[in-house]
Amino acid sequence: MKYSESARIIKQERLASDVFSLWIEGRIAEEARPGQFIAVYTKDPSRLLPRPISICETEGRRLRIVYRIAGEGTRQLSGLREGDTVEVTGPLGNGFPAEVKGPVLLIGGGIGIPPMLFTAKSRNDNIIVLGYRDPELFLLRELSEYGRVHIAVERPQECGREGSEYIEGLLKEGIIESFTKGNVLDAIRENGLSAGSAFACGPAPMLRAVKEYCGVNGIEAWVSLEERMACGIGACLACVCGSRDIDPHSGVRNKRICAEGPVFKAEEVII
Amino acid sequence: MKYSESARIIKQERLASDVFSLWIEGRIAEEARPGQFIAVYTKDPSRLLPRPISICETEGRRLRIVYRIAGEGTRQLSGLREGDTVEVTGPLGNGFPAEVKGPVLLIGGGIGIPPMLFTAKSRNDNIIVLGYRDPELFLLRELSEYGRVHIAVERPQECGREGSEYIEGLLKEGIIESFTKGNVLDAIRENGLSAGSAFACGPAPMLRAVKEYCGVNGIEAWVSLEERMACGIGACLACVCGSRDIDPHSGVRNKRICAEGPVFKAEEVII
Amino acid sequence: MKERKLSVDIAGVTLKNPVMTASGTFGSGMEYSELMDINKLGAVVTKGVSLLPWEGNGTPRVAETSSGMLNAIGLQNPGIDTFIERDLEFLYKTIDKTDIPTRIIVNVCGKTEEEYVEVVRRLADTDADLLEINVSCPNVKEGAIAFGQDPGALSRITEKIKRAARQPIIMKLSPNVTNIALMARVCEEAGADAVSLINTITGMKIDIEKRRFVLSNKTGGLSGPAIKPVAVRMVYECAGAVRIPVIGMGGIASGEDAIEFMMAGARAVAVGMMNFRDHLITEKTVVSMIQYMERHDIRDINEITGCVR
Amino acid sequence: MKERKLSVDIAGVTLKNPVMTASGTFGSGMEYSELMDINKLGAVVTKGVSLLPWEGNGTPRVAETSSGMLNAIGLQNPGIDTFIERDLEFLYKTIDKTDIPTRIIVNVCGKTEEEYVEVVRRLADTDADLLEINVSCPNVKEGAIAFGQDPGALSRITEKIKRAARQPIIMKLSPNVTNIALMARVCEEAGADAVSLINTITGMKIDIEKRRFVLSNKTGGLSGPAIKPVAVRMVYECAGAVRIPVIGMGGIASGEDAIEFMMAGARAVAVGMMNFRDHLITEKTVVSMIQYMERHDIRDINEITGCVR
Ligand SMILES: Cc1cc2nc3c(=O)[nH]c(=O)nc-3n(C[C@H](O)[C@H](O)[C@H](O)COP(=O)(O)OP(=O)(O)OC[C@H]3O[C@@H](n4cnc5c(N)ncnc54)[C@H](O)[C@@H]3O)c2cc1C
Ligand SMILES: Cc1cc2nc3c(=O)[nH]c(=O)nc-3n(C[C@H](O)[C@H](O)[C@H](O)COP(=O)(O)OP(=O)(O)OC[C@H]3O[C@@H](n4cnc5c(N)ncnc54)[C@H](O)[C@@H]3O)c2cc1C
Ligand SMILES: Cc1cc2nc3c(=O)[nH]c(=O)nc-3n(C[C@H](O)[C@H](O)[C@H](O)COP(=O)(O)O)c2cc1C
Ligand SMILES: Cc1cc2nc3c(=O)[nH]c(=O)nc-3n(C[C@H](O)[C@H](O)[C@H](O)COP(=O)(O)O)c2cc1C
Ligand code: FES
Ligand code: FES
Repeated sequence: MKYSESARIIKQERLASDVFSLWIEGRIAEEARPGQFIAVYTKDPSRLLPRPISICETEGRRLRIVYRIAGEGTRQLSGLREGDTVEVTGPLGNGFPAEVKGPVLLIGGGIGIPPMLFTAKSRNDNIIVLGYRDPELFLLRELSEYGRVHIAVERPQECGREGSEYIEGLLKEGIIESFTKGNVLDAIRENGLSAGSAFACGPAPMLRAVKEYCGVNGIEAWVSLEERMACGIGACLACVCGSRDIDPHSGVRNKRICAEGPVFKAEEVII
Repeated sequence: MKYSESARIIKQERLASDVFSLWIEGRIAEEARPGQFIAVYTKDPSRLLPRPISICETEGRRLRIVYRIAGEGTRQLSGLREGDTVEVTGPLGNGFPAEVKGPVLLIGGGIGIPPMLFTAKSRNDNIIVLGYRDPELFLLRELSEYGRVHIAVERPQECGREGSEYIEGLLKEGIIESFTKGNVLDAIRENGLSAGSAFACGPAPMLRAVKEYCGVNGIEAWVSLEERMACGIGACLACVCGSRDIDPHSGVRNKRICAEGPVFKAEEVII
Repeated sequence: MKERKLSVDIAGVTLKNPVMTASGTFGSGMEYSELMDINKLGAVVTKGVSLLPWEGNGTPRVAETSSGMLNAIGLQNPGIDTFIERDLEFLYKTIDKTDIPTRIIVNVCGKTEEEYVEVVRRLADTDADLLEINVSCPNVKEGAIAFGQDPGALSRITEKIKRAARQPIIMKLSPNVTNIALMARVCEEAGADAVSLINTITGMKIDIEKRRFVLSNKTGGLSGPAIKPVAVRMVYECAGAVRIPVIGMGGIASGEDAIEFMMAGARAVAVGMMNFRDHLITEKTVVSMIQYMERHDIRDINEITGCVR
Repeated sequence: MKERKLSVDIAGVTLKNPVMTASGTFGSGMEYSELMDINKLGAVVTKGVSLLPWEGNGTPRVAETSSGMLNAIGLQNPGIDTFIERDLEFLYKTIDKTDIPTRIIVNVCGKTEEEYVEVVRRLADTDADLLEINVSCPNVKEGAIAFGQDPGALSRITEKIKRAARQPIIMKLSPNVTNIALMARVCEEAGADAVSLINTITGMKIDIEKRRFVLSNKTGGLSGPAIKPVAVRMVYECAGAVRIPVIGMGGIASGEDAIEFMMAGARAVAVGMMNFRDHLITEKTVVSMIQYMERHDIRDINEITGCVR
């Protein structure tokens, strides 16, 4: 069941310089599964398309999203406060499969990290690999409660001397298992990580690399894709990705990310 | 000198069911004259034209407008709170003349009443006539401090028994000089009001009646006109009214309400 | 509360109310039926369907613009056979068989005259009540808009389709022309039973940071509230030029907007991209039209069609 | 900070930067000069001027629409003689006589070919640097748009004006046509020195409470951010069709928008109705274009003209 609702804002919080965490209340939360997303609408009548945002976690009737300011829509969203309302539709899409061969590598890159929290909370065989572009390690402590965490940071130099001490600290505290300068694939290789399955969310180049790595190493991989959306529910065919086979719904080699996805078996889609 | 500025809101207050009073702070106040107006812009990027609103009064760097909710723009304006900002340009237009033959009849109808407060404060020979559509007598007490006030109410029945007691009270208190069921012209006629000059602001039918009355009775009349505006400063020629003579600026029988007006000598314009 | 007549007649087919969905913004209703009741609508207009499956354009296929959007879906569709088996079947099952059921209008596209004709033929024995012929999609290279921008071609294709069609045909006009009233007249003369307008206005958006077109197709069709004034004007022009019914669309976001189109001359209206902003908007549009009728004591909605001249 | 070249060349006239005002939205600059410095602009384009004074249309002349506006001013103007004496005189006095002064572009309108020609003749000995010929105003009954929608008429009038004009001429094109690139080509072949586009798109708004047109002229011209995608597409099409410079406009609200038009092929740009929303917007547009050049290390703004194909 999907709902279109005016959700009340419970809490808005800044997690990093341009990353915010938002808790809202409504019916969507009760139906949500890890890997699904919601469509968020701005209050600005000149911006009409939805902003698709992954569900980061839920608690009863409460639902959390974590988002990066990427443009005017997310900027306006970050200005909303407790007690305000926001129009949302969801839960949308399919989510990550529940029955897969464990253990599961949960791979989140950048703003692909948030859905991994919901996913991690739903399993207990997680190996978590997180890729950050800089040392603002949002959601790290929360994720570390649900599995062993390896992190990769593209530009650790930005943290300076204090930063490297900070990472030493995380290692000593046991928050992270390993630290790699580079991307998630570097971290996976450096630590020789292996698993039964892999769930990945992040930028396209990362997903391509995960797909290839998993293919070579016999890991079943699922990836969460992104595309511009309009209806968010599978009706307009805006958000397609190429598929290996003819898709039964579309009748062509195209799948709708908002309906058949956003999570696809990596081998079935062209990333 | 005109200014385009982001003015801070000092106070927003409801005066009647759909009439609000708003105090803002900025440079415009210091230059404003009675009868001038400001252009108010909404925060909504889908609504781009200005909302022209008369200046109701000023105090140092503070400026007050009183407005009725007439559509989405004024509705949004009424939602702003102390500390918010609002984009405004002003002061615009010419204003009422200072040197005229007294005493002066100040005639305000409906939402044409607010500029009369500023005007009344600038003179001491005022005979004030206010027309209300219903017994929500906004600004009445404030105006009564600056002259003898006659009021006309179109639908006094809406006040019921308590309402008529209320009006009795105003008469007893000396807040109003007279009460007429009807419009401002009814009040002027009923009380046989006469004066050297008249300043009027209100709906077009009222202005036409004032023009005629004053013409017949040898009162020099000035009227404040309304029209849809775009630039607000005289550049686009959106806001014209017909003029008796060829206007020196336009070269045709048209005057710009935002530049040559909004206040015109009644005999010079076609209302 | 007095009886209010909301039903309208399009080429002999009665719609329970004047509100339809605009083709391509509602699929075949399947996805929306999870969120709303499609039986509340006058008609469901389905996404354009061609003879064989079409892949459509590359992504991105949509872009946001001020009070509107660009789309270049490129008429992706599974082809007429799957469409009849699955989509029409779904609609048939879902629509209540009442006195005036929600009507099914199938939007047809093609690359050649023959393709249009063949699609129309295959629809002959289906439950489609009306056919809308899309000769105005700006997002495919061949066919479509080429027919809609040339009076001669438009006349020819209208005639051929009319001959082949069992159901009444609605020609869907392109706003990307100098004189849309002329196009409506051409359709009427060639036998069209109705015209609908407007399809999207061709537009473009450039990503100045990446120095490339935002849409993979370079251009796309502009729709939404941004284009409403253009659509209202064109509906007014066409309604003044033809006797067949005009179906109006372009930026409708409320019952008030729908009334505006009807006053300009539309017999029925369609809600397009605003379905994306609010999945319940078509239902709400019907409700607020009824409220308008009550406020102004209008007994028959047809009274307002073309009342402003 | 490196030297950045912002100047552009239109038919042999150098503009200090590519930002101009769109005709009719800036008067002759007199009123704006109280709020901003017109010497910051590449050029001031004045309100359309005809031979004799024109009264224009009745009021209301403007209406707000989603992210745009409709106008039907109807080319009210005091006639060429008053214009030369007062408006050109004002501009002459106000513009700094520097190396590259802000240029004066006079927008010309008329009801007949002869009227256009006569206005252009009277401008021969004035300080006008360029003439923009408005053959695309949708708000007057005679002349204007009629010339802009018919290739034959457009060609003829362009030739005649070109013969009569001392200054280079810019033909201002109407978007209300099927094929705007064809119109640009017609102008080029007939001798135009540049084309500018787009003028407004014809639109309409109905007041459903009062059951009447909002504008006294019934229809008006739509402008503003709402139409930007259409304008960018048309600039792109024209720039691909002609060698003469293309001046782009339609909804520009920022330096980013200006850059978008230039990437689509515009040599210069004009800011129109957004002047009403922010009286300082033209100045701000220049500033943010410079910031964009710095961010992307662009040495010469001309590099980006037509860079996205
Ligand atoms: C399934 C899915 C899940 C996502 N989950 C998250 C998340 O958990 N956290 C997060 O920060 N971001 C997430 N994104 C990306 C997020 O949707 C965009 O960052 C956001 O829409 C940008 O909106 P804006 O108004 O700030 O930017 P603008 O660039 O102004 O947006 C303009 C338009 O483009 C669309 N758009 C822009 N970027 C993207 C994008 N990357 N993907 C899809 N549409 C886009 C917007 O929705 C809008 O319609 C997700 C995207 C998808 C498709
Ligand atoms: C010189 C002048 C002084 C005014 N002073 C006051 C005042 O002191 N208090 C007050 O309440 N109202 C005043 N008005 C009227 C006020 O401008 C409108 O009520 C207001 O613009 C309505 O905006 P909206 O967004 O609520 O309505 P909408 O109808 O949504 O507005 C749509 C557009 O129409 C314009 N518009 C609508 N009504 C009018 C109108 N009556 N006159 C001009 N433009 C209009 C709006 O500015 C906007 O551009 C004045 C008008 C003028 C011309
Ligand atoms: C995503 C999308 C897909 C569309 N697909 C079709 C289509 O397949 N056939 C068609 O005739 N029109 C199609 N259209 C045009 C709409 O039916 C409608 O004519 C246009 O969008 C204007 O209405 P609107 O402004 O309410 O969206 C499509 C529009 C959109 C936004
Ligand atoms: C109020 C107004 C008056 C206009 N007057 C003229 C005019 O006199 N001559 C002309 O060529 N264009 C005129 N235009 C068209 C503009 O110059 C411009 O082409 C159009 O508005 C698109 O730009 P914009 O969206 O930035 O406003 C006018 C536009 C507006 C809004
Ligand atoms: S956004 Fe419409 S199908 Fe996915
Ligand atoms: S609003 Fe532009 S001249 Fe008055």
